[in-house]
Amino acid sequence: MTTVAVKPATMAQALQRALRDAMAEDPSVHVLGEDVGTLGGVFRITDGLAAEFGDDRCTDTPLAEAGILGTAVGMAMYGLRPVVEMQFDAFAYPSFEQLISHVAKMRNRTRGAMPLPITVRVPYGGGIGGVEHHSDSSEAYYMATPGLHVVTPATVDDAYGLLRAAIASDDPVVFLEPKRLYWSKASWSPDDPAPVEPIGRAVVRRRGNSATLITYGPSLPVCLEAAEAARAEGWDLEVVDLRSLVPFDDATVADSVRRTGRAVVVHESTGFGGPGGEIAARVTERCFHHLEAPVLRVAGFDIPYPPPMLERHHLPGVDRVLDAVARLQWEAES
Amino acid sequence: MTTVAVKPATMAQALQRALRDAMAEDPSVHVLGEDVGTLGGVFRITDGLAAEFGDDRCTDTPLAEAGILGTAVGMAMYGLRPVVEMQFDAFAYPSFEQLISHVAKMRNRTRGAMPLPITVRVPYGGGIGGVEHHSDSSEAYYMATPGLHVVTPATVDDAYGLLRAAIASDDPVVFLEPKRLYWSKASWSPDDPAPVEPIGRAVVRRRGNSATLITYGPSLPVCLEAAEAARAEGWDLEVVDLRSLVPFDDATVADSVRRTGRAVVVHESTGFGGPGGEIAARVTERCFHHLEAPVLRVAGFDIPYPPPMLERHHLPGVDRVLDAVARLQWEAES
Amino acid sequence: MKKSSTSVQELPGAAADRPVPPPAWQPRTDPAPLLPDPAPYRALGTDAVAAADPGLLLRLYGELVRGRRYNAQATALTKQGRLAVYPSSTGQEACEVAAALVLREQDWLFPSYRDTLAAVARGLDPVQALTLLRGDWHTGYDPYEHRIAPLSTPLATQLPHAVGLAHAARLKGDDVVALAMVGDGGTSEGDFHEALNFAAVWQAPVVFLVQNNGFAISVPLAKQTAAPSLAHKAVGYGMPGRLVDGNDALAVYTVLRDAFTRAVRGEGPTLIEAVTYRIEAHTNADDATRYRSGGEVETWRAHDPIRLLEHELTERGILDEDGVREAAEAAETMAARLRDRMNAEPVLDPMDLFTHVYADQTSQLREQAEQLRAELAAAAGEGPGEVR
Amino acid sequence: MKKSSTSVQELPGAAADRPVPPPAWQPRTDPAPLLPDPAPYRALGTDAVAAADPGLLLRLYGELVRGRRYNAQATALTKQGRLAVYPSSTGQEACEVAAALVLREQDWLFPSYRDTLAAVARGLDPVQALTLLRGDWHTGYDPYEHRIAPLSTPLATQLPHAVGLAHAARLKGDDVVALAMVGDGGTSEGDFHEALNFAAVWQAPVVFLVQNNGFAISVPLAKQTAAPSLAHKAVGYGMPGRLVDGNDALAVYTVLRDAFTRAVRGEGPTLIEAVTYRIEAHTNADDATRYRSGGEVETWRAHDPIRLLEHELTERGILDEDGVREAAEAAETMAARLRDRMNAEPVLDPMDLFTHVYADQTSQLREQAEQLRAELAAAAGEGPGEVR
Ligand SMILES: Cc1ncc(C[n+]2csc(CCOP(=O)(O)OP(=O)(O)O)c2C)c(N)n1
Ligand SMILES: Cc1ncc(C[n+]2csc(CCOP(=O)(O)OP(=O)(O)O)c2C)c(N)n1
Ligand SMILES: [Mg+2]
Ligand SMILES: [Mg+2]
Repeated sequence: MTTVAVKPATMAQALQRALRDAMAEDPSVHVLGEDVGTLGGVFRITDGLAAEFGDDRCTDTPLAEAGILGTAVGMAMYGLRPVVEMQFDAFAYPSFEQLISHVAKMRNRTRGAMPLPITVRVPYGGGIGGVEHHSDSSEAYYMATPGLHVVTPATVDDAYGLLRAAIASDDPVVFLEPKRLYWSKASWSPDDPAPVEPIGRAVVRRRGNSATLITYGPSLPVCLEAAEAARAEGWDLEVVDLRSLVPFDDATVADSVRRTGRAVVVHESTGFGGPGGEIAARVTERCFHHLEAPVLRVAGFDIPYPPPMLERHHLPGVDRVLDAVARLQWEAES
Repeated sequence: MTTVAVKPATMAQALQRALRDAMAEDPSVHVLGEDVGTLGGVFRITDGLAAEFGDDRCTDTPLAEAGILGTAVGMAMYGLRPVVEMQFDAFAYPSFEQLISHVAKMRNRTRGAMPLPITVRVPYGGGIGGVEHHSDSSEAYYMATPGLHVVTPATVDDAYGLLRAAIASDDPVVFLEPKRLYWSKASWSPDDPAPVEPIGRAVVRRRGNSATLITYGPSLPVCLEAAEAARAEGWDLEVVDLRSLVPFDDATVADSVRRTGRAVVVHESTGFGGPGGEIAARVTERCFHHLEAPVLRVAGFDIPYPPPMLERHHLPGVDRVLDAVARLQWEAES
Repeated sequence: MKKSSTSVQELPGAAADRPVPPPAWQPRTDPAPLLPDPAPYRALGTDAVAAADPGLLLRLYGELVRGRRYNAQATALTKQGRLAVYPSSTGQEACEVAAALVLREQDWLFPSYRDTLAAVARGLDPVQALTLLRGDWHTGYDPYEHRIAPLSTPLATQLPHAVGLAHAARLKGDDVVALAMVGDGGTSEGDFHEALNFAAVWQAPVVFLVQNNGFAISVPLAKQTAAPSLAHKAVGYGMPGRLVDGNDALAVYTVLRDAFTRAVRGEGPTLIEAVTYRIEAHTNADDATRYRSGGEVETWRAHDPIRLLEHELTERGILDEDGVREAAEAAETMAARLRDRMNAEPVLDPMDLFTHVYADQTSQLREQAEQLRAELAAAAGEGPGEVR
Repeated sequence: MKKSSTSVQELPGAAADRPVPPPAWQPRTDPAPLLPDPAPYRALGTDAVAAADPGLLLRLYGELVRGRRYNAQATALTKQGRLAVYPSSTGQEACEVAAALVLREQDWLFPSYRDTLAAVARGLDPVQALTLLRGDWHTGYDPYEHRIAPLSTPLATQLPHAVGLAHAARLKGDDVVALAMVGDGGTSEGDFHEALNFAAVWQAPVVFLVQNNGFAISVPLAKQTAAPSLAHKAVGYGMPGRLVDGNDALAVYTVLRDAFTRAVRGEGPTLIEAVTYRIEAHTNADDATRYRSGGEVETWRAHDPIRLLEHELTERGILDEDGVREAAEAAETMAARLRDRMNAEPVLDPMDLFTHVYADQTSQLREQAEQLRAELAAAAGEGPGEVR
């Protein structure tokens, strides 16, 4: 057994490496977007790709998101695997028609003859002090669109593994990158990354018996911290990281909630009409007689994303998670 | 008391009349969209408006939905009340960026200084034999966008009243018109319409004790029919018509479910990530200890809207509603 | 004085230096050759006919006649309820047919909902071409078989697809041209703009054919644009704009072929506006009398693409009465076959709804498929009857 | 022969009739006057200076100096963490200032995120102009006070707003012009296309000012467009395109004023491309050395808008050393005030998050506001401390 140098890497680095490795392995992988070439992207996720693979493989496009995704559709029709970068969450909106009416539907429309293996990378969420339009959590839109996979990593390992899986997928994947975790670090070896797991599997990040926190992406660290803090209150919380919103891993989630009997869904997206409703509803459908309390939700408020100086009031933090856990009708038990 | 001639009117006629009356009463109301002028719209909802009020009040625009909504924003900034027609649900998608990033946010952005009293009329849903892109139920996208009101009538009366209320609202309203109810008829007097109710109130369309069907728009007739059919099985179903998805009338819905102890949410939109998840989750949060069974959902499948010849398999029909009611764990009771 | 200064404090005194003019400006492309000619190009009635290959002229003629008959048949089938909807290209056959004939085997066609005829003229089975409009599925053919993208209903959205495909082919070193079709109304969409811009920046081998048929449903061109012509839009992207009589099949073919030649040579995209007219209503569901006069339609009927070509070819002795009759007969045969086949009920499997949403069915879709299967079985058990 | 025939069966024999030419085609607008001149218009160094109002020239100068200082101050504040981000318009002050000065009181400005200077030069309090970038709220001012739309971050989305507003004003019979600002990169967005098209079709009194500063973040113009110039896009909409040296304040002012005159006269919109250069990085967060050479920047520094005007005015004796000093001092005073005020902590009320989402708060938002209020109260009770 050889030992590999494992040193701390950021999620941004792991994502960059995933793109690089995918491009090196498969000449049909092409990266395109605004500023992805010479600059390496505003978050530097595509850093070095144009230099290594040339402008034709990593292309600075004109500034037009519908055009980027629309031309990616055409490239995919011709057998390429485009990886599109949207610069920020809210700047993906101009491409919605292409996404909803074509990217999500082309395989179905053609009875499988014309799959579109496109990965749309969307840096999403807040907590980085961004001004308006730079911190939206837009996953609800993608989840409501059949034909798309919707994936979001919360760890450095998953950033690499899930992005590789997304690019390898024959289906379109909306790959949501939690901006505020870009600089989160973990021991990770680019030369010996964990095996690429298929898309669609949730993972239990922390075992516990009292209640299940169901979360993903930027809220995973919050939930893990809350779970640690909860020990002081006598709660042993389980934390499930969904990783994939579509397909949804009903089995892993329901297994956990059946065991614990209580659940809180935690995400940064607005609550009303956000992912939490779907998650709470399907958990309840599957685990009703195991539930000691309704599945609660801790989410961003139902407001436009706040300006930087106020965003901390909006973002679900440890205290809000603990408050929700406290409302899980523990009295009933004693 | 004078008697008014009450004769059958279609929902389409009531909508047309609402536009006409609003334009007659308030010169700042302007209608714009594709084919809304000379043609009167592909569904004839704007029939006669250009002739009566002139092309400047009811305007055939160039064919560009983002441009239509974007110019409507500018018109509203200058004090007009634009009523925009999107020709079909899926053809509103090009205008999403304007809707999400401006229409929904302008009031908040400017601390109330710049409200945008825009009504966006969107004919939605299927059941009319429309080909691809002509039958989408896109309400989940709108619901997930704070700053918008999302309203949908299911009756001829409400078509008039809610559209008047939408146009009168100082907030932007996405006004979803159930296509397949356009030609539904009811006794309705254009000269003595029911008083305009404020947006945000659900209504109980049928009283019952066994369980609550929570629905809106195109699925209301299905639910009423199911409720009639259910009598044969011994179920006395209550039917709540939401009318407004945002704001959501928690009080009316929760009151009903607390009374009946069981609920099924019925809509045509896809299930996963659709409105039903939010509705089921919030009902459960509020009524958990009154529930004899989990809130179930009957929805369209999680697929792109089917071609005309297959759509009947997709649309929630009476049998599916009854099947869901049957699954509400009645055994537990006996 | 310091060499680089951004702070204004250092600016006073700088006035003594004579400021230099900006880096020499020059247009990135010479605009003159990009501008369309002042009037639509016409070939019929000019020497171009004599110079043209008679075989091509007869092929164009045959396809025009067949195309007109196809339109008539599809319209009739719609009236009989055999199609959900039909947007006819009657009057526009010259564009549809020339588009199909100019394509080489390896080239791609990107049709809009109105362009089933172009697909059929390219060789697609008409029944497959009409699947979307019959309503048994969204696309009735494998796009790779004839290199025809699915008919696109959301206006102008197919244009960036064509650009992307052409660009990809070029990157792969393949000699492939993409021909993208769009209507006059579609040129107002943002996707039109973005597609043309990408195409020009990438010098993609793509040809944009705008059929200006005078209307977007009820909206006349004057409410759609104030441009001198739609072809003038080309200059704003740095590509040539060409204006052609869209009812003159040889002219359309010639202008398209020139654009293809440019594309193949690596000279980039071309925008072509073909001036034509939509003789029928927008679709069978539309009532064109609400927004246009019969007189206008008559004027255009007199400039009918088939009559134009037939007259020319007959006068020049390229086509005789036998040829005319043969073309008509061939069209009738096609129509009869189409009618028969469309009158047969399509075989449908509702389970298809779940089969192609994803490469691998999700557990959710598996559950839903099971539900429908059970419902269908139950309904079948109850004897013939609809799922309520 | 029947008069109106769509069925091909009736066509044989029709060949005897000579088909008529199509309804006479003519361009809907004469394209010639729409095309921009072959090189950017310059006023400085020409007779135009002598013809100009010296008062205007001195105002332009004063605002340029103040504008440069404003940019420097905002950049400095960003380095000190007082602003979340600052996109500087250093080097582009001539465009920003001319845009502000050409506006009459009743006119509207539609700025992008980079155009705070134009707003300030129009009279907006700089602290209010910088609110978005400081991060205490999205928009720091009442748009109706100075008729300045909120700074728009989603590129080109403000352009249709300007068109709609101008159109509405015209419908109401008000003499109002809307000036919409956008960058070279923004011209690639679909919204640019749709806005210009609506404006031309409606003949709306709107002026589009494109600041072509060479880059969209890192992407140079050559990757953005292949057009001869951005001004050439105008012809595709049927409006005049004008090209101007964006560092020549008098030239920008003059071209804008001409466009305003057209708009006021009901002659419709104009597209202006001002050729300028972004001297600083895209924002403080950007590293411009990754994508461009210092040499290029130096070339443009030498063509500095302030130096250009100062030199011209000094040479002509319109401006003397006192004038230069006074302008610098006024700028310093403004900067000092801005610094002081921006160094004060803004007063924030988190409950504002719920106040303006809707005209009437929904019950859901009332509940959520209560939740936050309780959290804040609890946190306050615990003594100073963050809501975790
Ligand atoms: C994005 C979008 N908006 C609206 C429609 C509805 N619609 C279908 S055809 C049509 C008119 C199209 O006109 P044009 O582009 O001139 O093509 P033509 O029908 O004349 O061939 C409209 C508005 C659509 N299909 N797609
Ligand atoms: C719709 C949209 N897409 C992407 C962005 C991210 N973005 C901000 S500024 C910018 C470059 C803009 O370039 P340009 O239009 O030339 O204006 P400049 O910054 O040079 O003033 C980009 C891509 C955005 N703000 N909006
Ligand atoms: Mg047309
Ligand atoms: Mg720029």
